[in-house]
Amino acid sequence: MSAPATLKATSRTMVIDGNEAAAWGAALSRPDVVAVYPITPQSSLVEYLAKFIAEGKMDAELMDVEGEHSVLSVLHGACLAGGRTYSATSAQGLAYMFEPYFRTPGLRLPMVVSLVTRDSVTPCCVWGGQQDAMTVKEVGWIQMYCETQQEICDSIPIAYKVAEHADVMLPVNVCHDGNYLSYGVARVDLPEQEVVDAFLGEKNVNWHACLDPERPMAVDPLTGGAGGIGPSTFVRYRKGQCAGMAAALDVIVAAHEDWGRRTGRYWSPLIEDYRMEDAEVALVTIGSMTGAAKDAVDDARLDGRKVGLVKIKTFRPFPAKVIAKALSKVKAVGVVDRAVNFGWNCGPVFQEVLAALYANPTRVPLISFIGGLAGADITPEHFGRAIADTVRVAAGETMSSPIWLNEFDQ
Amino acid sequence: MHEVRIHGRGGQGAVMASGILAAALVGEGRHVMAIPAFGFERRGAPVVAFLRFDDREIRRVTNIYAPDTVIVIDPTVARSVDVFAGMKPGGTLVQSTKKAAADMVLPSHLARVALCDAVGIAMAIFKRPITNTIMLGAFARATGLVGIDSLVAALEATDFRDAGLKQNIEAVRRGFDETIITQLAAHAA
Amino acid sequence: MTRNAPDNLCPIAVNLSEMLTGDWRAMRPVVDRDRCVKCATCWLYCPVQCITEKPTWFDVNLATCKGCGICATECPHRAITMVEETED
Amino acid sequence: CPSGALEWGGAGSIYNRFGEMEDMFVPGLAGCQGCNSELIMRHVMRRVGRNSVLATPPGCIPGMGSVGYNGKTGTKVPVFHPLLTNTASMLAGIRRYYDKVGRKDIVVMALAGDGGTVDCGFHAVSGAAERGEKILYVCVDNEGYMNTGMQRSGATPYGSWTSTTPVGDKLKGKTQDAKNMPMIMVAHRAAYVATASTAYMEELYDKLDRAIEASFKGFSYLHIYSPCPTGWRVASNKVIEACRMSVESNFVTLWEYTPEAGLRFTRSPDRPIPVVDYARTIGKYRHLDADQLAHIQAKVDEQVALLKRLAGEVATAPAALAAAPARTST
Repeated sequence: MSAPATLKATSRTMVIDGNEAAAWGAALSRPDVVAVYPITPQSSLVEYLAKFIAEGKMDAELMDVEGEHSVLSVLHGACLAGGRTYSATSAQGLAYMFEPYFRTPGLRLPMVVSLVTRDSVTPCCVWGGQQDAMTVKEVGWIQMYCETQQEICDSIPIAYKVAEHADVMLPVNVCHDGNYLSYGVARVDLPEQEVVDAFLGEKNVNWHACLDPERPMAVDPLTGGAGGIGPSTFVRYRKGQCAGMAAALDVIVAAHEDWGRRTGRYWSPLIEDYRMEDAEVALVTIGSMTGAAKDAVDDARLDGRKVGLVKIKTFRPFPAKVIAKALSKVKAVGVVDRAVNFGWNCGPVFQEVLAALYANPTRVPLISFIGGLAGADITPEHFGRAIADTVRVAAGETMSSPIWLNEFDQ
Repeated sequence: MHEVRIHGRGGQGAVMASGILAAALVGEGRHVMAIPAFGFERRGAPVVAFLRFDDREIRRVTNIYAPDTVIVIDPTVARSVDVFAGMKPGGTLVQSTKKAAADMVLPSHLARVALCDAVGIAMAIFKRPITNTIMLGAFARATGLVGIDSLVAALEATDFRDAGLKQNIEAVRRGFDETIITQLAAHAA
Repeated sequence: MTRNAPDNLCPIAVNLSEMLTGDWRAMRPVVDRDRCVKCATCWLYCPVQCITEKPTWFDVNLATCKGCGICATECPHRAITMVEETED
Repeated sequence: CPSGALEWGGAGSIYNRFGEMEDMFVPGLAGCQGCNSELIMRHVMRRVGRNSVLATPPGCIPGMGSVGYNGKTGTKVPVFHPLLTNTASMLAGIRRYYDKVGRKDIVVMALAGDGGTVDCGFHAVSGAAERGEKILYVCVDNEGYMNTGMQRSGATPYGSWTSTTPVGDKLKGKTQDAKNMPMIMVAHRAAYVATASTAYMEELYDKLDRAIEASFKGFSYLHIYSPCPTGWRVASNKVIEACRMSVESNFVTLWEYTPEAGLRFTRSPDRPIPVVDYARTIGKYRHLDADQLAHIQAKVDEQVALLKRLAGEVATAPAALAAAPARTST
């Protein structure tokens, strides 16, 4: 999405950081229950929520509980009772939340939780990185990664629209990079409340499973073991979860399209192509690193190199088909990650892109770049190096990978 | 694109100043990206904040390594931090100090210095050395890149925990009025 | 709650279990109607709540009685004895 | 009494009041023969009734089929498995939402084992109590993880055999005392805290009345001791007898607390029988030697002394304050 050259500020214009943008996105979505617990670099986000509720800007029940495990647990209860729910977490908080976190998609609870992404200990570190979010990519939550503060604000209502869609009914993590987006300040135009209300429509989050004396039922009865109908029952629900994930791809596209029609802001729902028409090599990026990468692509284009870029917005479900198509004509791909896939000794996004490209008839070389760990800055110069390496790989050179972009930063 | 780096100490509001400046620039139709350097902002420890603005969309969400302007809101932080690091030739220094330009050791590629006794003004207004908004006035005076009215409008939209709006408006105006600009010889053309 | 949930969403159950535990017993309580004064002690302590009230005595619902023997032990009037279940 | 005369007495009066009320569980629950937890569940929910939401965290209570099995439920009210660790939190979320939408008359409650309460679910119970979440939390204390094969929990008493505190040449049962959860709840100044035993059912019903009422005002905690015939090595028919002796020996004390009235005994702890008489009836204590028994007796005496001080202080404090002359510091 590109913005006009100059923008007139309006009464809905704010100049805020990503955490506040997320809090506004949440407030505009009118959750009934919000649970909070602080963790760097998410803390100011929950402070904003508490402030909004204290000031009456947000009519939600504020549950300031004793830890992330309970943050998600109180939301499970509230959601099963019929409430729309929101929270945010990061890194160690996400790790502590894992037990109810794993359960959320199985219960098909359509909640939205912002992940303010951060590197996880150890080594001890409180700075940005995407290791937390990437570590939970197999758990069954939808994951969308934002590039700008405005996109954070807009993506939260979009996430509710996706989560609560009858064909999906899955929880969504709206991810934004710790530090660079969480604390970075930029212009955000708040959508009008009526626009968000009309976009989200009627709320109905527990039609499928509820804890209500007016409709008594057992939620999550024990599934029997081998030698009975237990395992086949279990498979039916697991397949249902997969079907929800698969259905989410189209729902995500439609929700972004709908949002664009109402607000004029058309965010790329699954992936964004940048200068890919005639590109011979491509970078793949995710999150807030993308802007600097686009600047580097422009610089390379000025030098006569045909470089393009594919940004991933939706990482779960993985949009394998559109990625395979977008990268079907290049001669080499460089994937830039802000996290590590330990088992494969590469970046996790790299591993996913590699798998997606197996569908293409032509085999192209891929190279894994890992940067931005522990809050490191991935500058246009770093991306320039990644482009140069990818061009060399396209020309037939072999290169050992991963390449750690900040390895020699001082 | 114009890039600004703000140096201060934890508790002095360097990060808040970058947010206020960002809001003022947005009010003038600019595109802005302001990022604090990430540290533990303990009271007294050196702090850095970055801000870039442009008439075109800004895409990079990165730190600033070659600032056009450096704002130093604390008179002594330059003892422990190289405030001129990476500065572009022809750049501007906006410094809180009681000194005159002639008494300062400045890098040769600097084009302009704007000096303001921000602590003196702050003690008069706040009874405490809070210099951040004063130095925004100094920046406006030194560069002409933001209007004083826009700064005042941005202040009006800011939540101040420790000081009043009126005091801060006075601070930004006095910072603007009481800043002394010196064009350095090498670049005086 | 505007639609029926498909059976591959969240595991839920709305129908009651029909399991009965009467076949767990090795010993069966037998009530001496003459001794029973309807004090309800057996009812009070029966874990499966299988004691049923009759006109002049309390009896046992053998469809669910597990044969724990608490009723016989607790009966203050020794009106209940545990007897061995027959094999057929 | 609808038909025929009932002997007047404790059991009869409860039957008259609650006999006609609906058993909220299916007739067939797979609790062990003589299961005291099943007895507690059925009586508690008979009193609570249909306008409730029930959490049964992993353990014997759902294990016997209350949340159901293979697509059938064992309970007539909305029931769910929370995680072992998050019962009080899930309930708090349910309550807050219903309060927000004006449905304030629903009893939001747990029937939870001791493991999920005093061990890994403790943070959630403590947090909910600290915040004064309006829920009824019933802890069914069978002194260990009986459902998974009798492992020790923080509520397992000193000396007890469990499958993880076995008896051998080097170790002879649990070497630490039980965590006193009801007292911890008192320290949280919960809206209501009480202990109860199924041997004293009238009292249990009275406490339930007060606990339910308190659960609309704040965190309401009822701790019910529940001997496990299987895990404790007690004959199925002797379970109520075990309950009775645990109370008569002061191994279990019966009391209740509110922040307003303080702590009071609901059954006098005076003239107890020796703890050894109780321990001899319980198979898991069969191995205890004289020193271990003396340790248990000493802990029981210490506990009663502490409770008496608390009960006495609260009872006399207002009068004492009124009577005391005004003092100035010197």
